[in-house]
Amino acid sequence: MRLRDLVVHAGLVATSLLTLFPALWVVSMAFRPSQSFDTSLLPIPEVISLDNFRDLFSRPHFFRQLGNSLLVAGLTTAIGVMFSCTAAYAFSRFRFPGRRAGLLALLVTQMFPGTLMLIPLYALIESLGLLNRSAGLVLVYSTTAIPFCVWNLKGYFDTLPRELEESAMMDGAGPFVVFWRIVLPLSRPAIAVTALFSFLTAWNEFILAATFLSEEQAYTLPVTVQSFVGAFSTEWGHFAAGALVVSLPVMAVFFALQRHLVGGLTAGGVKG
Amino acid sequence: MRGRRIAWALGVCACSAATPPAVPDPPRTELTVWHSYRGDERLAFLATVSAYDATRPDLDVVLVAVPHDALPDKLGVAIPRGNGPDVFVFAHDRVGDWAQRSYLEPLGFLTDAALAERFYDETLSPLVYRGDLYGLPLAFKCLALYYDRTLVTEPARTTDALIAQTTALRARDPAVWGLGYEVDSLYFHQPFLDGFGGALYSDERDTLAFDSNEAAASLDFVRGLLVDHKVIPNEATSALVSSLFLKHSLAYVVSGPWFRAELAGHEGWGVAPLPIVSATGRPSRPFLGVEGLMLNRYSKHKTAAFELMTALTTDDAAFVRSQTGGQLVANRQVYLRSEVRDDPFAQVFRAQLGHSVALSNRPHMRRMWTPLKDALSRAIVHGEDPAAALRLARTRVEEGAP
Amino acid sequence: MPQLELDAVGKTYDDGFVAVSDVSLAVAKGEFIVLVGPSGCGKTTTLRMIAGLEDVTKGQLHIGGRKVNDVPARDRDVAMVFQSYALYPHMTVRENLSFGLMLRKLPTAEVVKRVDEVAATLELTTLLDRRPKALSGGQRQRVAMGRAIVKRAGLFLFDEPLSNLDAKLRHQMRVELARLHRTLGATSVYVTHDQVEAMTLADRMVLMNAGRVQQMGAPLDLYERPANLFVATFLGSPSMNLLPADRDGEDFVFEGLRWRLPSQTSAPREVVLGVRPEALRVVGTTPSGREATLQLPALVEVVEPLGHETYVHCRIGARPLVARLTGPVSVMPGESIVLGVEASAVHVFDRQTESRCSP
Amino acid sequence: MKNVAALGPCLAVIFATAFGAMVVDRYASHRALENGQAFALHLAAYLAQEGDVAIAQEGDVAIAQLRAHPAVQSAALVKVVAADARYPFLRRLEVVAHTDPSRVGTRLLASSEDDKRVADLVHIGGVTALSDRRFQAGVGSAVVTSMPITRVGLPVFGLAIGALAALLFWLDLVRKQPTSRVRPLIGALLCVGTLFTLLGWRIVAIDRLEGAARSTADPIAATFLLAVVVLLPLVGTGVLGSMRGVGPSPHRRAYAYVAPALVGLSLLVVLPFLFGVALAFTSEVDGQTTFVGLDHFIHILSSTGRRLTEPLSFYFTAAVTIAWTGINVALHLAIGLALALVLSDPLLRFRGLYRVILIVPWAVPSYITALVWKGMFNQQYGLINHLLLKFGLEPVAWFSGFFTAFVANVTTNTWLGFPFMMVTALGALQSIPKDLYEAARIDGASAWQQFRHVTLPLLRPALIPAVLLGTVWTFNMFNVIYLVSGGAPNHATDILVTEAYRWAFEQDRYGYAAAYSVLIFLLLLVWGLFAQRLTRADES
Repeated sequence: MRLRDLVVHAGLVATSLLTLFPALWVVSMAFRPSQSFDTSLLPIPEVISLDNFRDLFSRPHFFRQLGNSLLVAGLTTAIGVMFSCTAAYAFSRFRFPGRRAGLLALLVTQMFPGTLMLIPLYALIESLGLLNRSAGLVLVYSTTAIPFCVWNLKGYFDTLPRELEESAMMDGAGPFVVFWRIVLPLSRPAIAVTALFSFLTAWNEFILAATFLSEEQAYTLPVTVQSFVGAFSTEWGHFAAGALVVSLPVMAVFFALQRHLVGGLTAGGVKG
Repeated sequence: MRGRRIAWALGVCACSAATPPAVPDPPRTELTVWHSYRGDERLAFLATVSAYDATRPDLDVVLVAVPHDALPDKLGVAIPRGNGPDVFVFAHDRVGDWAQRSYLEPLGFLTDAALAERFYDETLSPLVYRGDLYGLPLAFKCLALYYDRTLVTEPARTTDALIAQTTALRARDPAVWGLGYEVDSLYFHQPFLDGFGGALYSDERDTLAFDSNEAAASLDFVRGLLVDHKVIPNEATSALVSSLFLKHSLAYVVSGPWFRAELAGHEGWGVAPLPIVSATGRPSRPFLGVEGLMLNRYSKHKTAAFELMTALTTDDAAFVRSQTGGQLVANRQVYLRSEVRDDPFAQVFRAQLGHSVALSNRPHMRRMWTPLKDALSRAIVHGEDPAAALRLARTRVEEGAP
Repeated sequence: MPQLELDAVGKTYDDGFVAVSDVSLAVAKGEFIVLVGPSGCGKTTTLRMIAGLEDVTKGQLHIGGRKVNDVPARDRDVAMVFQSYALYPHMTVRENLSFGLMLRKLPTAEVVKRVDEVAATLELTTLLDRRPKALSGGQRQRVAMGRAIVKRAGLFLFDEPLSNLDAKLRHQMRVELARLHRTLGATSVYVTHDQVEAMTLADRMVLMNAGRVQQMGAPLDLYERPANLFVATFLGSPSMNLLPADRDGEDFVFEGLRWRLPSQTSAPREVVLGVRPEALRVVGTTPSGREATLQLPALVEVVEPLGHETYVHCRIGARPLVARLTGPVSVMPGESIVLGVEASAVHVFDRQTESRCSP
Repeated sequence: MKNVAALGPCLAVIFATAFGAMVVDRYASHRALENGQAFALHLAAYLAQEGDVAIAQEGDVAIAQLRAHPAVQSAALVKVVAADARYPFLRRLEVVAHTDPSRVGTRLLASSEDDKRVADLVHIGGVTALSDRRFQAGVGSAVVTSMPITRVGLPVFGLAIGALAALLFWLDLVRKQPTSRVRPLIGALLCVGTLFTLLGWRIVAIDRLEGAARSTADPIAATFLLAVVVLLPLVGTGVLGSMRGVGPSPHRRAYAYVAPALVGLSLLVVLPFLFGVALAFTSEVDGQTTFVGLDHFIHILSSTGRRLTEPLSFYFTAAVTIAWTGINVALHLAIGLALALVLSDPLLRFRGLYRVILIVPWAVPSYITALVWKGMFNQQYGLINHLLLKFGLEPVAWFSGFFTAFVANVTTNTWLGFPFMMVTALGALQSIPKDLYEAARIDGASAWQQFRHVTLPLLRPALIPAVLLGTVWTFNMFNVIYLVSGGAPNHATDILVTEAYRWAFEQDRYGYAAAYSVLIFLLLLVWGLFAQRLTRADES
């Protein structure tokens, strides 16, 4: 290994440790039998026990809730990415009246603090008859994820050479074929990032989920995890175990997606 | 001991789960109950509900555990649209707000004296707002003094004794601290505020009175504990306090019944009533919070719901909650049963109940926390003039008045 | 019937910018048309309108006798080679070549046959399973060309296809293009800003500027009889020397000199005289009395010997002038020389309208 | 044709505005009615010279009224009987007099459903004690003051606004000028119209709660919601159309691509947002919502009587927020980009492993990790001070000073936020062809020059969204501040959104918090407009 590689790896290992270190407390709390917050100097549990995980897994409907979470996050990702792709493509490629306004509108939606949105959102979801259903959550989550997804994809589409699409049009491809066979395959990195973002948006959210869902078997996992927080005290052991369980699928999703973050996808397509 | 209790509660749950719900007639009434109980409390509550459910074939009680922080907001959006639960469990301090918004059904016309007699008067009155009763009390929470038996043989009865004991301890071993609680939290400061003769309000009309000399004196006193006597650790969060206490590095902790859950498996601790403030000779009375069963004003089955509420507050149900859930229940008879009578923990808190100040259930109360937290932090932690800090908090509270 | 016909075609963008105005052009079957002009002159826009990549906002466009103003690109039966090649980076060469055929639902056997054929013609057979990023510039260029050929379209469009190649490769590809055109005989419209490409490839050349056609015709015609000052200066390197002059009867007066051009009596009073650098030659060091030649006393400033020819940059009064002389010459910077030009080689343009006056 | 097409949205706006205003009005008079009731009862009590008696004693009599709109239909005189002396809040009531004579003499007992209904009737009006003698006066005034007040002001006002907007809109189209000066005015009027609509919509929702006890189905609310749902897209097309004519356009495909996302957004984001804006002009006291106009805004912008440079003044908090946002985004971007550059090297070993490790802060719920950071900053037992001591430095009371508390917040948020930027940059980096680097290397560019002149310019378009949105999110990043420093010391490290949150959830003043949120929104909007100019350059 060359010296430069050594330096790079040393730097990366150091950064990784810095990144992991605070999270180690969560691990430590999850594997301690105690329910108190770990304030020790180093995140090393004195006794290792799986009680917290056992308690967590034996909670009623736990696996059902895990399923709900996967379903909601999965659907959110699918729907969010799908609609964002089309919208971002239009924003990037077509010049139509209202385009700039639309883009700004997407940005603007992120500007109003969400804290006051609860009441009207509830009323809306209720009037659509989607209370207590995964569909309601999927609807809200995918729309809240859309602005970033659209902007991010649009930014990426902007960097894709337009000649490729024109070339496909000359080859006899209709707009949909161009989008599907040329644009989307070339945008895999951006789509991967967008998908991860959508997934996380849906996966960790609990306030809306706790408000919209009124049956424990309909809950998503973060709602259950948040139930460990009480008025005066929190079952930190259970919470930490839950937090770990919640974050594992995210890492798995990212691990699966990250092979799409491969270099130089558009290389060789166009010159200059 | 604890394991057996849980096993028993689980058994009850399992039985109830086994009862087949598939009988279509007679038409079953479904009652929904929202709560935010966790751990043993949840199991106990579940057990009492299931037990009642089993006796009522015409009834289905659906329990929904809602995260505590999300519950008020969820109620706030659901009840006005007719989607709320029939019955829910929450602390009494929101009763005024909810009554004003007509979320709650007044119970004064449904309750009789016999039912009212089940409960300590102290736990009933916080649920009364403008002359109407809005909930049946399940349990109460207040602060008491936990102490470490390995460090303290006899818990201090007065603040002077406490200072003397803890400074001595500190002198012997500087790694040991004397007293632990969140000094800048109004909830925890209340005992001293009251002990020094201060109060938040001077009357029933929410006239602010916390910028009094007595209140300032209480701030000075705690500042003394923190800075002069150095018996309180800096930045004592509840997490830090419990970890110090578990390491036998803290003699006293001011905390509530929930603290016992964190001491599971820990030996050598005791609970005592909060000390008398030596400067005034008055007992330090903590805030009292009452968890009540409340009836949704828009419930479609108010009669059935009230019957459920009555059933969940019987002495027997309360006993289950007390034993399985470790709750400080509101029923007076329970404290006479041998299991509870012989439990010093329950008895100390019951005694403390007699020396407590109910949190105001008026909406105005919720505006007090943050400004007073600032005042406490300014005066106690940063050493600013207590009177000025309190006056500042007063302006902030008044500013909050719409 | 012309294969391609543009009838007063124009393009105005949404913001009001007029990219192309009133281009009319008829291209016969098998003809090779080159659109040439400086960047931004509208030649690429014209090409893209023909391709169907830009909307035609004015006039009519016919391909193979069919009006195609509103026909999408894919239905126009045209093939296009892009300046940047625009190869699909996520497809192999074979996929790149067969993509268009597949979309037209041609039978697989037919697709394979055509692709192999074209690959053989363009010497791409060994590269068929590579991705574009594993190809050299020239190879990519050939793939791009192959993609157009494989379609057997009625009309070929080239958008500066050689501009990304280095000089040597460009020359080579130019020759290959010309050969290809001869063998395929396809009707082609070719856009370039390089006049050498234009002159060498074109059957007919269309010179554009500022969205308008300046002149159209055989390359040599344009060179020899530029219709206006723009055409005159655009074609030829170094470009034509321009000398503003005033007409006084049969005489043209400029910089204190007086030329007699009897054939130009119809010219307006204010003109510009144009002299191609290669029309100049050195006639001596002092003005001589020979009538047949127009004479220009000039001060040499720079001499650029290129071997087979020499550029002599000189000055008449304040006006710069370039002469392109064959072979090595023996003038030195600082020297005063007299340049001579035949009267027939002088182009006369109206100074106001900038259009040609001489016949 | 154009003009006809434009009429649709216009009519929709008129209809909706008027309808909204009507509901607002109906609601207002309804509330006035209630106020009337309450007033009458208080008046009665006053007449009886018993003061504001809250608790009825045995032998007292009370007026109970059925709160049925649009008018008071029944009233009853109820006598409080058998109140237990120990429990004054337990009562039995006897109906002494009633507008429905058949009910006189009814005993109110909890056991029977019928009595329950009457009991319902009693509470709604509230129970106020008064003497027999004054009963007639009490009922009389109650009925008088609670007569429904017919006012035409609001609906007419709404109608006028809608009509004016429609008229201007139409004129604008007829004139066919490419740009028009009246357009902002139309926009403003449309906004007012929509505001009315939404206010009305909210009131319908509140109305439903009152009806909920009696019936769950509310045809008015359903119709109205439908109207809103249909209306918004109409208004949307109207606004879009007004920009460049109406009618069939060559842009149909673009609209089709954008529509699903925008319809979803306008429904689930824009509607609630407008609700929030409407809320900002109201104040809620004791469950009663009143319109307060610009009071909240004036109060906030006058920095609530504080010095401008004092914590809790709007301007101080805004300055802290801007600093907070700038520093965080810069750090996120720098760290994220640096890591992405390193991790995008295809030859790097364990690349996947590093990448997964480095997104851990994003993956683990921030509620707990933020508290872990708070613990690390603990003065006495935190790891950071422990390390400082190890290196011979003085331990720091992190949350006692503004600067240190700010640093603690920023550190935590940087840790939480860089993975997002890293992942986005990783994605964006893939759009840069590697041969450009080769070209740059051949040109003799150093690594830094390559980054500066190749990577950065090419990354710009792809990274701008992340930076733009990252800024907005950080501006509104409430969790970290709330959990780590909690605003300490003395709210100095609070940012605007935590302040809004405190007003909403600690002080229960949603209207005031909404006004705060609107100001936050406006600040960000100005920034967004500015930022959009930056992106414009990247597109052409």
